[in-house]
Amino acid sequence: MHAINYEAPSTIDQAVAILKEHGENARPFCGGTDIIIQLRAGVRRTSHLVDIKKIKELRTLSFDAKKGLRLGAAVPCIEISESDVMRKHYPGLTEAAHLIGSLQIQNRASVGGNLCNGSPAADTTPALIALGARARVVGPVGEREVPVESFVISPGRTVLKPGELLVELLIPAPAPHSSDAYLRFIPRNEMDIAVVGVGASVTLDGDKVKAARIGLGAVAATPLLETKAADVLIGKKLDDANLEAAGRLVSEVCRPIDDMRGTIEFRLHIAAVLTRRALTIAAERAKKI
Amino acid sequence: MLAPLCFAMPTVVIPALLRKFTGGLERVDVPGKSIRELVRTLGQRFPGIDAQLLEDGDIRPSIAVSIDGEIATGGVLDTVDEHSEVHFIPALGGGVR
Amino acid sequence: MAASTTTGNFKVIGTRPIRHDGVDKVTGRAKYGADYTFPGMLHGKVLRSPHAHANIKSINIDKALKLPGVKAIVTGKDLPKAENKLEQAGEMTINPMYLSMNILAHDKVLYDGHAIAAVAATSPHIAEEALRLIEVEYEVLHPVMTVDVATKPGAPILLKDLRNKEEGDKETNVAQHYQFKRGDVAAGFKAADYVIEREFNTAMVHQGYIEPHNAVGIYNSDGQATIYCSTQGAFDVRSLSAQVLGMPVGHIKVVPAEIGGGFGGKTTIYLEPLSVLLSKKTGAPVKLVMSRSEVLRASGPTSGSKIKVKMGATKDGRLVAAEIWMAYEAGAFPGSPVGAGAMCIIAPYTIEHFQIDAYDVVVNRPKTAAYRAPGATNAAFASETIIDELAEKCGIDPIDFRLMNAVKEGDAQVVGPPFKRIGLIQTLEGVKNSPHYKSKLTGKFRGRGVASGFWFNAGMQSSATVNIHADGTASVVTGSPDIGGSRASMAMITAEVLGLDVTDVRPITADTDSIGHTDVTGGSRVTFATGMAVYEAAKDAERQLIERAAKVWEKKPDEVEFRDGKLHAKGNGVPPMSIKQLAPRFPRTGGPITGRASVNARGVGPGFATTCVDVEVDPDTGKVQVLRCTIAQDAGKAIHPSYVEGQMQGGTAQGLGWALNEEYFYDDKGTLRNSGFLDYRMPTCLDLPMIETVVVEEANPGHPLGVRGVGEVSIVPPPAAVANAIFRAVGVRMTETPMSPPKLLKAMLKHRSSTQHSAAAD
Amino acid sequence: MKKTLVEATINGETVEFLCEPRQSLLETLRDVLELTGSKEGCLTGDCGACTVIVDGRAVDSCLMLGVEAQGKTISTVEGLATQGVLSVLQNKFLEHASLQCGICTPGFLISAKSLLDRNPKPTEPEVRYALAGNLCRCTGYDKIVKAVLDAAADIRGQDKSKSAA
Repeated sequence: MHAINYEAPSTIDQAVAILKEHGENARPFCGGTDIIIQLRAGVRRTSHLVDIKKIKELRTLSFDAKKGLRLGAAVPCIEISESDVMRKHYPGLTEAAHLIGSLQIQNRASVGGNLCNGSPAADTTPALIALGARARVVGPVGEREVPVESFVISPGRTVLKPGELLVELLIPAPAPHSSDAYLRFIPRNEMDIAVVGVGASVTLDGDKVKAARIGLGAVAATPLLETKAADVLIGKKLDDANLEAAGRLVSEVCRPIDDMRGTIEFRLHIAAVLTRRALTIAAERAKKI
Repeated sequence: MLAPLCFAMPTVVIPALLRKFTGGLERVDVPGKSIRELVRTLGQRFPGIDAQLLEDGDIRPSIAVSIDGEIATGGVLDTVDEHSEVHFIPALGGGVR
Repeated sequence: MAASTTTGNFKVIGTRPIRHDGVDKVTGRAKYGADYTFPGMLHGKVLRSPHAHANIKSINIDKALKLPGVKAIVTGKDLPKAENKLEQAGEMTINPMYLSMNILAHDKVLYDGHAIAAVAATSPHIAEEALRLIEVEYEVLHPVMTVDVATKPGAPILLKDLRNKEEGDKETNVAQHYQFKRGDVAAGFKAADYVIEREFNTAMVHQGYIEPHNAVGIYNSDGQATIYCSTQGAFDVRSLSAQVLGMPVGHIKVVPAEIGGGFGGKTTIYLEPLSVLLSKKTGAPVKLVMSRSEVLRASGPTSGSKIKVKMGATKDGRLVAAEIWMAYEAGAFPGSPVGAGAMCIIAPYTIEHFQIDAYDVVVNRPKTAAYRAPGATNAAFASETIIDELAEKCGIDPIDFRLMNAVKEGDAQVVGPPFKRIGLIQTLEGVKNSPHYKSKLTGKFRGRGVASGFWFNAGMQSSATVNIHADGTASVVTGSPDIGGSRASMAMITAEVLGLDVTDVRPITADTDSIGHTDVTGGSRVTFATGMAVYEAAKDAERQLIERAAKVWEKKPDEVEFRDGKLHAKGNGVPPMSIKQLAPRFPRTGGPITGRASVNARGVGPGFATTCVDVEVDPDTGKVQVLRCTIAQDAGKAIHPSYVEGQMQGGTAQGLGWALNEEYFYDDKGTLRNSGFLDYRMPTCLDLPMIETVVVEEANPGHPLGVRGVGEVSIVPPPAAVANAIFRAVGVRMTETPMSPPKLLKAMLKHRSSTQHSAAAD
Repeated sequence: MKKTLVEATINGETVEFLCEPRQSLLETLRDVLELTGSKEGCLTGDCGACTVIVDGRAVDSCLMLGVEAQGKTISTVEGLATQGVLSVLQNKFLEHASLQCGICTPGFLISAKSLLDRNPKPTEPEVRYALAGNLCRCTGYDKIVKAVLDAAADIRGQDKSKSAA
């Protein structure tokens, strides 16, 4: 690996200052489970790593029944899957965090890092999109909020400008009779990158869909928010016919590639299958709330 | 048990791809007390076949010799008796390095 | 559960003692190759080709040499000229020129990852940065990735001097043709009621050992070199490195470190000569360790293959004819295991009429190395699927069908000679009578499949010495690196012969100067051949003990016998003497006792295995889950049953990975796209069930203890067993490995639409 | 390259060491502190051979920087035995012949310890999930899973007898 510098500031302002000073040559550093690999492989040549794990605000996970969830960008995935609050209110996002890599990885990797890495196949991003999460970003010229579905602009690249730092993810409180689910397809039962990932949140009105959001991973250059299928479901029951239709609409918006993880044909098929399954699970959960 | 009255000789089984030298013959009885003698006599009867089996005066590294169902280890030095059955087969292992 | 025909009542053999190297390996003390460090040691890294096929026009190392910390750089020009001919080197035959070209490319790169230059620097990071500064100019050529492309008329030629006997002096990518023939194939098929013909394709796969290749080379000014490395064969590393470096064999000492898996992949050399070359240039010890990506791109995976099988059987389930064409990817240089594959593909069955044609084809992929029963798994995937289909046509249980055609003692092998005592039938019955096969498999999209496999096993050369210490304990020294618990077996054999407690025997793996020549740990040969040498060495020690006791008792040796670990004087009432009692008297009776033996082992006993697999298929995604798995294998005699089971389970796991998800995935430029454990998908703990074992013990008459060797054949049946299970689960015959979700889903959708059409047609 | 002074507690001992920021914790343990029990299998967090416990959590030491160890408490395979007495897990791995080549063993022992520290009564699926980040190519996992389940039972037994006493 080329020579690097490492700093571990304890406040957001310090972090932003360092990031600003080194611009394109600096990157925030959290779990390191992606960036260390990228630096070794030479696909990133970052010279300054800014460890954000010592910044309190970035390590806090807090839930409020009205305001919803504030998820610090540096909270490791393991703290999410071990949190009763998360399991109760955001089971889909919790599943996604629990699916990332091995326990060794989950003990280091964060949802924020997963998003900032900008991979189209990130497991937690479709789950965040389904929940309507927003990213709170602080930079040299103040702060802004970005909807998660527009955070990644191309593989490995995000809306973050030099000097900007993802501080936390803001997720609305779940509406009554609503819940979420995340499913990914991998060839093995662990340790793989999603071939396709589908996050779904469903709000029910009796046995009919009141609202739905679908987030898609690994089916395009960036994670996607799918709206067509979600819209046609509104006011309908989640019976086989409607699920079939939703699945078809989802595979229409997918623009996947052929690679060592799956063919275009396969990904389109799986996207529809996982959409049906994720919607069904989310609805089942919503009924119980 | 009485020895057979007929004069017995070792039998050499010819590998498929070398049968072009023996006019298609698969089994050939050849006199000889060692692999060296058998190959020499084979070469006299079927010119060219000995060159396929030998390199620098010994059995080619890519060929193994089976005597009575046992992979032999002595190359041309291994001895046979008049009832022996000898096979020339590809030497084993993961392949060539 | 075990079925045994091995006679002799053993005290130690067949028990399950703690392995002697166990504590070192659970405390982190065991020293593997990468764990060695020496004062002033430098670190090496290798520059590798980004192209699958290209001429090297120029290499400029000036910038790299200027980087502070860089001490030396070597390229192909630093290697002595090597001869283009076949030579014997331990287990395998080698071509010195091709071996040299694979260590460092000469004027051409032949695969993605082909070594071009090696750097030695004061830290691995500096060496790595230096690689980025080496400038190589390429003339990129068209990559030849498959046997189909390689054998097309006018295909690009990889090796300009490669010729084969049949094509005369014509440039070719076909290195070798093997043929095996018996009876009259046409007549055979006439007698058949059912004939099945299919084409199979298997992907190139890697052994997947967790420890990357490593080597520390120390070259002394007196011309003597020492290499510390993790290898399956220290003596082969020595002879091959001497070959490549143009050094006398006697000037190289190889010290085998603990080895983190090999499965055949560590029977050749990659980094070893580079470490010596760089040490010679710098005067310092140099350590090289491959990255995982380098291991996958540039070590020795096993061949992908294309196999066409046509087989015929009579209504009553008798196999009568087989016609087989097979071509294996050798990689960049000749030497795929296609010959072995051809000799294995129908080995378990008596078939009156057959013809097998097998071709060794060079392609722009890494040169293949041995992998557990090399060539046999590809072959069995094809033949055992066809066998299953014929059994189904005949309406006969797949195990009964195999039993009806199974080879037994006296039946001719594919290559001609008759089998001696073998245990195929016992493995088939072992599975048939297992709780697994007797259980009923219920549930949708679930199926059960079986398959059998054959492997020759190997003999070759081994040496051993047994030293009796002053306190009557012993050490047993061999040249076989311990890759899976063999030290324990060597100690157990010694303890059995000398009537010692197994904890009183210390097993040692020695370096190339400290023990006689010993061929690789491979070919399932260590417990068989090195075990034979250990047995003989212990017997030699026993003879000496008898002589010494005779001296002490002032008797003739034939008046003394050795029984139950004690020396007994025949006749009169002299109380027996234990080795412990005799040992202190060694000095006055002639000095220390060392038993010695070296063998070029004959009497190899072939191995058979039969595997049964239950799977469940996800009908919407094509994902296969293995629910249950049982393997029955003939060990001859299980010296340490736990490690025999371990070999059976490990080979089965590798076979299941091969079946389901493992594959080399190259893009159209010939670049390997999955050169890491993330996308080269080996089974994890969550992907496998417990693997039930049936250890068959059909004694090998060619071994004093009945041993056959158990290292390899377990990998052979699983891919076919999985394919047969998938057929029973969802009705499709898979003819391609890996049977990964995209491939299986595609096959299932095709099958559904066709069955719907035919339904509509009715 | 300038080095950083790091202070950490490793296997119960407070240690100070110098390392470059680009050196991983694995590299630091092996090359700087000569604790070579943790193994390198992939450097991408896919094989788990380098697993160590940092502040109570199992992590791949190849994906953590040495400088991050500042102020942390770390246990490696070298710290499993106490005063030369093997831990229950180590003994069970030997009894069940859970290792063949042994290169993955340190990582498996650490992952298994980290599981049993949290969950003394794991089911087979729980054990398999906890070990899914560790690759073994020799054993097919069968004997490893059995050893961990057996060790858990043993440890529970010991604790009972303790509490009984």
